[in-house]
Amino acid sequence: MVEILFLIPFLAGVLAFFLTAKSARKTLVATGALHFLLSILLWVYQPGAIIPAYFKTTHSGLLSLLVISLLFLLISIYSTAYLDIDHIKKENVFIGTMLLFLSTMTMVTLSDHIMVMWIAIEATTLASAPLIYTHGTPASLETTWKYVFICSVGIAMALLGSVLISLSMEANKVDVPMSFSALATVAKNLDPMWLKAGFIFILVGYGTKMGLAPMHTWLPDTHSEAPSPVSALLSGVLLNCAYLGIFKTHKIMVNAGLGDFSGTILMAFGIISVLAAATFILRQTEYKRLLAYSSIENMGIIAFGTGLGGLGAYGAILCLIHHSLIKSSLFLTSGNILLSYGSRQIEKTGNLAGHMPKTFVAFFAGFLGISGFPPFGIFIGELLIIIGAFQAGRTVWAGIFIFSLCTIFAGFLNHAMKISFDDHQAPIKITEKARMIWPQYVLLTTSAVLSFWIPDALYRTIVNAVVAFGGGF
Amino acid sequence: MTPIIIFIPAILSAPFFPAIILKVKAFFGGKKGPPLLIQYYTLAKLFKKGSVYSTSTTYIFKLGPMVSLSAALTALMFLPISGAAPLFSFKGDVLFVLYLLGLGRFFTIAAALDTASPFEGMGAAREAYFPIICEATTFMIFILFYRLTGELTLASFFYGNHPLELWRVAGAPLAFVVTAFFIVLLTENARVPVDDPATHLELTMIHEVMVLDHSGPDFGFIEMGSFCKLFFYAAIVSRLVFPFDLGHPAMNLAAFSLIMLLIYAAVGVIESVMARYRMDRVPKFVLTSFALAFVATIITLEFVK
Amino acid sequence: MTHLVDIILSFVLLSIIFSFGSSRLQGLIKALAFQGVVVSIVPFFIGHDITEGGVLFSLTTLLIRGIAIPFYIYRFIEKVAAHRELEPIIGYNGSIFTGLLLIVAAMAVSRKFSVPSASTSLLLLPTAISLLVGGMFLLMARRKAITMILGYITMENGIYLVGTTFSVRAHHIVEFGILLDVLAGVMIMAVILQNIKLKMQSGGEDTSLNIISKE
Amino acid sequence: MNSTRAKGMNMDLFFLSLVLILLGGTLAPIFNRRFTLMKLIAVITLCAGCLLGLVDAGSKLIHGGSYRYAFAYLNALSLEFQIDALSAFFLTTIFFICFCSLIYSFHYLNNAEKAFRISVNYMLFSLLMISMALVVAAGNIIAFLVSWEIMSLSSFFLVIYNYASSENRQAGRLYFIFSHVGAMFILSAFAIIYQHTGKFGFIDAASLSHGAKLLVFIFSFIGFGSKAGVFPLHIWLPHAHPAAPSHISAVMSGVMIKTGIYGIFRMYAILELHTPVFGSIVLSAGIVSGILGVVYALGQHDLKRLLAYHSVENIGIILMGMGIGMLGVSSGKPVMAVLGFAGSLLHVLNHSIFKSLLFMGAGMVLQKTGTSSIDVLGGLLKKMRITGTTFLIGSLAIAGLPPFNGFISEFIIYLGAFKGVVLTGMTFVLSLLGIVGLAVIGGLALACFTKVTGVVFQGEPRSRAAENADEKGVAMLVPMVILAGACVMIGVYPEPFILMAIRGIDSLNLGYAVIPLEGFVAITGSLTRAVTAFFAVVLGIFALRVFLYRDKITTRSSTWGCGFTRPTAKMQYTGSSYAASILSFFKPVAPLSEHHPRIKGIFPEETHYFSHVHDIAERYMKNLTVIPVMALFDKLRWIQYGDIHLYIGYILLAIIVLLFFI
Repeated sequence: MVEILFLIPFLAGVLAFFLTAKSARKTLVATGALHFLLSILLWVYQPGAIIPAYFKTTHSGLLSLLVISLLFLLISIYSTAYLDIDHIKKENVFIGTMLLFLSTMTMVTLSDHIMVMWIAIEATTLASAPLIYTHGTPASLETTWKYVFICSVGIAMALLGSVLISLSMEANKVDVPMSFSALATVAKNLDPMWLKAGFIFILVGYGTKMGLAPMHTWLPDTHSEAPSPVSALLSGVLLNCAYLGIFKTHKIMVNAGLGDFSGTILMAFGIISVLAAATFILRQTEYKRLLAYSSIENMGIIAFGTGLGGLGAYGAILCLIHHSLIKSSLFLTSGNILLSYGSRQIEKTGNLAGHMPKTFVAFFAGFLGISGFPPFGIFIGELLIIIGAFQAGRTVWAGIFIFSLCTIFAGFLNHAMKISFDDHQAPIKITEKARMIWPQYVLLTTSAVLSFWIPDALYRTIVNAVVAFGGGF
Repeated sequence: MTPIIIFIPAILSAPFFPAIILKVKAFFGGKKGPPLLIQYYTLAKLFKKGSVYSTSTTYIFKLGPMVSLSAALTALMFLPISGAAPLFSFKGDVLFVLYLLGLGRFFTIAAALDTASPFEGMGAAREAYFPIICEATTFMIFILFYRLTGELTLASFFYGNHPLELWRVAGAPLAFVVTAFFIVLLTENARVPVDDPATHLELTMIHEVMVLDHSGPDFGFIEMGSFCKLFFYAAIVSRLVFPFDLGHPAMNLAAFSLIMLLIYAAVGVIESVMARYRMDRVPKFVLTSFALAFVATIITLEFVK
Repeated sequence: MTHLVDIILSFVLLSIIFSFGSSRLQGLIKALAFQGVVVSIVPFFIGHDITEGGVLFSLTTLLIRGIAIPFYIYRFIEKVAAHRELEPIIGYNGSIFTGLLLIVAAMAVSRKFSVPSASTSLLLLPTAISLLVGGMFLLMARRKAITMILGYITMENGIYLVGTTFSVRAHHIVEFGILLDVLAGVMIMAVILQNIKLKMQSGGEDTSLNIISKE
Repeated sequence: MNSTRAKGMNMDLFFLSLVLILLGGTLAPIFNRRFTLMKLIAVITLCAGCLLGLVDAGSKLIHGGSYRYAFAYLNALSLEFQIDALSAFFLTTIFFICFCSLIYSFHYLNNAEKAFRISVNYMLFSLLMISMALVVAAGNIIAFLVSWEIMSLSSFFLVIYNYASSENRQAGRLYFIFSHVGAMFILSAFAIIYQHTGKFGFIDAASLSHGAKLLVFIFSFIGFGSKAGVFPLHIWLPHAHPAAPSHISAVMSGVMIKTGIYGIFRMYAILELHTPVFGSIVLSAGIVSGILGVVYALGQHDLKRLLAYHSVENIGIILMGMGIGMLGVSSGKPVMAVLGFAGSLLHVLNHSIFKSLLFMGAGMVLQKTGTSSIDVLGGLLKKMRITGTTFLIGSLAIAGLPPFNGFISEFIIYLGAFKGVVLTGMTFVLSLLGIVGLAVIGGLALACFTKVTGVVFQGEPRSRAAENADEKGVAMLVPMVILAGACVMIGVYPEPFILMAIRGIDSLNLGYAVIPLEGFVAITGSLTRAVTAFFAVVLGIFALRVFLYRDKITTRSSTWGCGFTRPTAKMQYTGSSYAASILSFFKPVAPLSEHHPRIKGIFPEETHYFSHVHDIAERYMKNLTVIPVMALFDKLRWIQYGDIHLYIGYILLAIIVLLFFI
């Protein structure tokens, strides 16, 4: 019955195309709420799928699903307020696409078959393209072009990767369904060479989507061009979906005894991404791009942790969850900033603390959370990853990692303080609406709570998800 | 009981010795010079007078003389004058004494700055500057003594024939120490070639300019204080140059007084034959004392090993 | 013994070279169509037992790859009246030379891989690789967006070749995926392209394509 | 929340106090509508919390033993806390100073327009207190780091309390970056421990290999040193402390930077580094920061900056004591070890007392005159008798003069160092340098504080602001008096405090049987006697003075201008000129840059003079870290300038490169 979760938003999305803006909004929030409810139920009952060959509830999938639906609900609420101010011509189309986007992403989290997951991820690209194009300006058009093109090429690689994995089955005449769960069990019998090749293509392919350097290039433009709720979705959720693909493939590799191979590659990409982020954060001029690069950084951190295994893997999952929460809240806040200052330039902003205290709190708290300060979860995640790195004896890697983290923090701090405290006289365009504040607060509070107390079910799920990589304690 | 018997006369005789310096200088100048008891007359005169206080001053101005005098007096209590046992003595009293003198200096400077006079500030700056190097020297010397004796009290260094012990172990290098300490004496007590108490131009003074505004009994205290301070250093030097214990306190005392006369005379001679250094030269001069002490320490270590 | 397939595939290789060398869009599209036809019929010639499902898929693919897409793009060019010139970033001679190198390299590389059903054909893997990399080369070496789409399709052909011919029990889901990919990909790209054309009347198509934005 | 309680319920008193403090912190913003009420509630609740904590810590210190707690954290981890004598000692200091500065804050934060911000200030202040307490109580890696980061965080916000001025923002930025990088170093040090022990606790960290120990110690020394303000990692300190409101500067400079010292102590304890190299590192670092700190202090024109640099100096002294202790351990001299460590710990307490006293004094001056620039003040002692006097006492204490507390700790460190002088090799050389260093520091500190008291509080006012200053605000005077009293108290009767310190170092497990305390008691006793003697003499002289001045006419007139008849306040010796000659001696380490237009013509127009002492650490830190890093990353920026063809190339490149690894 799990299919319902992506069917409902799909239908709702199609429906929304034919609705007026007002009712479309209602549909949006309603669907979000329903979806959230359903995914909670899914956690409780964990039902089977109608097409078990294609769909299955996995631990990693459940985690992402919960994050997705929580985020979507809050973002949809924010959007209703956002749309009041930032006028969009075809609002029902916008909302409809958002719902389709949700359905495709839900599909990613639930799909177990390699090809189905690939199709789902491809679908996310297609669904999100119109969202990025929302404003219809030449710039947004260019961005959309870049996004679709680079991602398609990447995804094509992933496709080839999937094919190669099927080849690795052929090579050793392994006869099981092409599902992650099945392959993970028989991983030992797969042909290592084709498997490695497959992993590489899948990593590069999904890595492009996930925003690992050097394939991250579409990400900054997209996140800065898209309307803030969309950027929040992209950064908070879409990246996780792509990561899910890599994560599951990596699991197969580990089971096949190729964990070192895939792990090292993951770590390498992680480090490169963090360094790349550092490079562009230091002298960044636009705050939305800044946040985008910080997403790249966090994806790097997550990849690094996953590659490490052990404590690192556990930390990586924590980072994954908390990054989604905090980063999406930051993007929503950036929406407030954009609407109130009317510019993406950091230069044009300032004295947020004076002009919009509530937004400032959300913004600065988010900044602190994202740069790994308690009481937010990324702190503990990074802590575990770094300790894990030392534990695994990867001292040099850890050194570079820490160095880049510090650099990024320094750069980010400069910009954050500029935005929050620098002098700024010009009047503010909007007043702080409740609906544009408390979704962020909810997200941040969730992160804060989760960094001190994790429900047992959640904890067990996380541990089960990473147990293959020797995760947990 | 002996400590008191020694201590009281020591204090009382402190104002006497500076007269020697004046005499010697006068002699060199081919003059008769003031009477030997001149300083006593001065003190008496000052104690009789009243005082004029600057409107700028606060209670610190009055506190200064008292504290500096008390510091000097207390310091003397720890010193085995003429090798006799001191009034007090405890582990590390050396440090206490040095820092006590520091306290005295603090208040002298504070009192000077209290008057808001640019000249006194100038003097104060110098008074704050040069002793820093002196302290380094002094500590260097005491490190050496500690290596030699393993004790850290003035008594253990200068009581009875302990100085002799120092000479025995350290030998020639101790001569350096004596020189170094003599330089310290000149600096700490504002004598030529560091400072010229007899000069006329306030711009070139250190100690004298700092006390310009003091008058009457307060000024008397200051004078007394500086006499005691000089006495303190001179007494130490005397113990170093005449390290013997003649058995009987009286004889010791006699010998001690003789040596003291000689030391003060030496100071007088120096004041007569040397000119005051330019201010920016003074640090170099004082640093030589540190160098001496340092060399002495390093050399002696060879023997002590 | 040289397999029949190899003969066809060698033509495909030639078509790659040709596409590298052709200075005009039409030529490129023709080459593309040819590739599309070939890659979609190759499965017939490889000695698998052919299920009717397989046949169905192959025919649809033939339809889409060999006819629909090229035709659509041809029409598109007519509509937007794009300049016929390709404006290469890497010159034609250079491209051809690269193409030759590429094929040689592909040959060399494919020696190292042991293909499950290698018995059938020698050129299969090299062609696939050449298509793949050649497609990417076009992506990088030609400035026009339309050319980039063509390159993308070439790449897809390569993937399709691998996907259909090497996995013996052809997973229809795989083929379906590939189909969806090329279809959806090309469609949405074309749509965007159209928009670009409309938006940027001023500079014409090219401006939208060597777009340089901040990092 | 399973708290394994060790000794009765007074362990929970600790957490109770923290809860109370937290409560106070949260109440403040709630009541921010009613300004005075809010301040009352906040101050009272927080003070109550501090007192409770003080009592608890004190009793723990007296009863000794170690109290452990563990709280389950994130299902698999745990937050462990352990309060042994060392922690208790630091806790006592923290709570005492915080208590005083809270009282002070009641009248210091008197701007009713900023009610809300002030309430937030109280909240953050409470967070700072809690985190500091938890840092010194932390019993495992995670607990430590969480508290540590929260401490940095809250103090950062307190530094930028007045964010309107760009200097403060700059200061906060600098401070935050430093503390984060420091935290990262600490984290990696801990990570290395975990790598070898496989535990999040600090237990059996001593089993590390020597190389690993060295690495851990260096990392943690850098990390903790940057918090404590060890040269050359101190450069955030003279910016951050002046920026913060004075009661916060008092706490930051008084106790917060001591958490760095605590960290070094703790690492030493858990690693059991009984080889000379560590002692040598610490001692040398101490000497350098001690001397340079005071030299730079001498060159400052801003009162709070000057005090901040003195924190660097005193941290240096503390480290010297620690280093001497370590050397004592490594060379098998228990007495020397105890002297060194005890002196160091006692100086922690002493410095926190007189430094916070001085900052409060500076705060009073700042609030009443509106400036903290030394050379425009003057003559304040007449207007602010209590402030001036307490400040004077603080100055005497910080200059290490008897009979005040600064002298006591320096005295003990001296004794330890002298114990080291009889040894050979490195220990001898370093101890010798230590002693001379201390002597020089003492002299310089004296010079520096005669400058401060002389120029700020004595002489004639140099500006209007200084002329009509006053000292209203009882709440600000009371803590200053308390602290000044403490200075004298410890200075005159040091015995209990030294014993406290010695008890504090019990938990360093130096691998020696507890050595008899008689010796130390004897020393303190004789110190007390000596001081009493001195006081007796002073009294005697005073009596004599009274006697001499009976029925005498004392007249008042203007200062004798040496023939110059029309003196003005402008003619007074300024702080800059006072320090100039000494600074010239230290030119190599403290380059001085001067700006003043040359005087020309017979009737030259008004001119001015401005001098600035450069902190070489600041200079080189910039050239050696910031600029290279920036350059490196700027070089990397070409990789993404927006050409989509290039981007496709990256994807291809990634694949081709990876394929080589198959």
